[in-house]
Amino acid sequence: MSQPIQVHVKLFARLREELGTGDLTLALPPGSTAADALDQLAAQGEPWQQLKGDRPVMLAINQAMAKPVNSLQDGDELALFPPVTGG
Amino acid sequence: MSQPIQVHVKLFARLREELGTGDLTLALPPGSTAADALDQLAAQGEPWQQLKGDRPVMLAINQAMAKPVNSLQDGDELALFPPVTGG
Amino acid sequence: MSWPCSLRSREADMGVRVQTADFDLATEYQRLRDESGQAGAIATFTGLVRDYGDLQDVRGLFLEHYPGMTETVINDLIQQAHKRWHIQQVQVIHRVGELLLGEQIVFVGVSSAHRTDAFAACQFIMDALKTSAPFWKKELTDAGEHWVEQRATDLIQAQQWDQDD
Amino acid sequence: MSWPCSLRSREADMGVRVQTADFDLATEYQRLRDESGQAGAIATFTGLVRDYGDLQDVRGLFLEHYPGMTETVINDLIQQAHKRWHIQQVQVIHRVGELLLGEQIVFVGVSSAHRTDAFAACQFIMDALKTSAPFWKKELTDAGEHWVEQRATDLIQAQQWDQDD
Repeated sequence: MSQPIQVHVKLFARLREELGTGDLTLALPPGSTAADALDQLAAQGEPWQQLKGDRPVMLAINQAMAKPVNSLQDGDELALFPPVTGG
Repeated sequence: MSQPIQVHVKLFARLREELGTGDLTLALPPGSTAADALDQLAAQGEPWQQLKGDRPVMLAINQAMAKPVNSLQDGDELALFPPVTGG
Repeated sequence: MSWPCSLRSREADMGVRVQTADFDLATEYQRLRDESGQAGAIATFTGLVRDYGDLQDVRGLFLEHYPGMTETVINDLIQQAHKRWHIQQVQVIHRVGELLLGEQIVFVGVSSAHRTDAFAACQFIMDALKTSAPFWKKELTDAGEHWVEQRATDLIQAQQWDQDD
Repeated sequence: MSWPCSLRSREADMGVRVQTADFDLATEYQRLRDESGQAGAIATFTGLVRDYGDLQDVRGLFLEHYPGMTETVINDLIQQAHKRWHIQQVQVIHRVGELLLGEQIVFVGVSSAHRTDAFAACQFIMDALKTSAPFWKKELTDAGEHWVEQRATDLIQAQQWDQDD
């Protein structure tokens, strides 16, 4: 079996506050998608389960907006955040 | 027969320059319209004939946009000018 | 184009200036900001003298207007904007006389709680001003002078406000 | 959302600033004027902190952003605007950190030969920024803090640009 990939997870705004961290590193099987990363995080129990809850979670991979089906590569930056409210 | 009415005519921009005046007073029969005023001015011959020519002439009566069919009262201010080009 | 004299003169003091002097965007913006209680949005438009392409080597413009009617027409546009959108303060400044290339000609500033209202009112006033306020531009070149003719695109731009919204 | 690094860094130097410091409209306007050769039109938008109505007694906001992605997204919006309209210079400034009621949050300024292009690009960038640039607002009150939720009207406003023009 091949080596797990490392993904750098960044959290912002309400998610950063409620999850108590803004940065973490996740080890995932090769070929994992953003949805797999969310599943693994949510499996840690409260408060992480909210990542699979009703409130929308936006995704960016390497600072470009992404969808749960998008796959992850070793070293990718995966950001999770609530819908934006700037301007 | 009733007294003629006095109308104060103002000319602007290209019309003011080409007609050589910016202000004049016109005596017209009671019940005259702006079109009648234009006819009387154009009847003076060149360069006044251009008021009935191809180039558009805009009208204002008492500083509100008007049409040739609008009637004039004694003491009215009738302004004649080319299409506006401000801003 | 008509309303009570008291309203007209109040608006004229607040919102419309026709002047030969230049204006300062920072001053106008700060006044809009100060006089708007809970504005969330300020949209401004500034028009500058450029070469309109009718003649070569334009060095500037001469702007003539119809004193009295100009202010009446612009105040009426501001009133229309207040009826159509939720806006707070409006300032319109239009310069007249001789202006060189690059100089400021016209300013429209609008404050509102909401950005869409500020943008729409600012653009409406500017579009309508170009086709209904009695200003006339003459291009000045070394070879002579030339009255600028009205552009069909300005008429189309102003007419769109009769159709949408 | 991707282009050659050389283009991206050039645009970042020119057109986008994310900062805690306040900005000066007059300075930004003058720069747009100076750097635009034959601009006939400069449209600006400034957003100010107001009470968004989610809570009572709001005294200000705290703005968080995603450094790096923010600049990339806004530069991309500026590139899109350059493709859709004939515009010259664009400046976008967005503040982050703690801002009190009435303070300036965001500035978008666009210069163009034509006013319709300046207005459209300015409004497009502002609408799109509100729904796609990674900024988050938290309302600050004496009773506590509260993250602002995205407004459906902002999404609708940004989507209109996909349909018209």
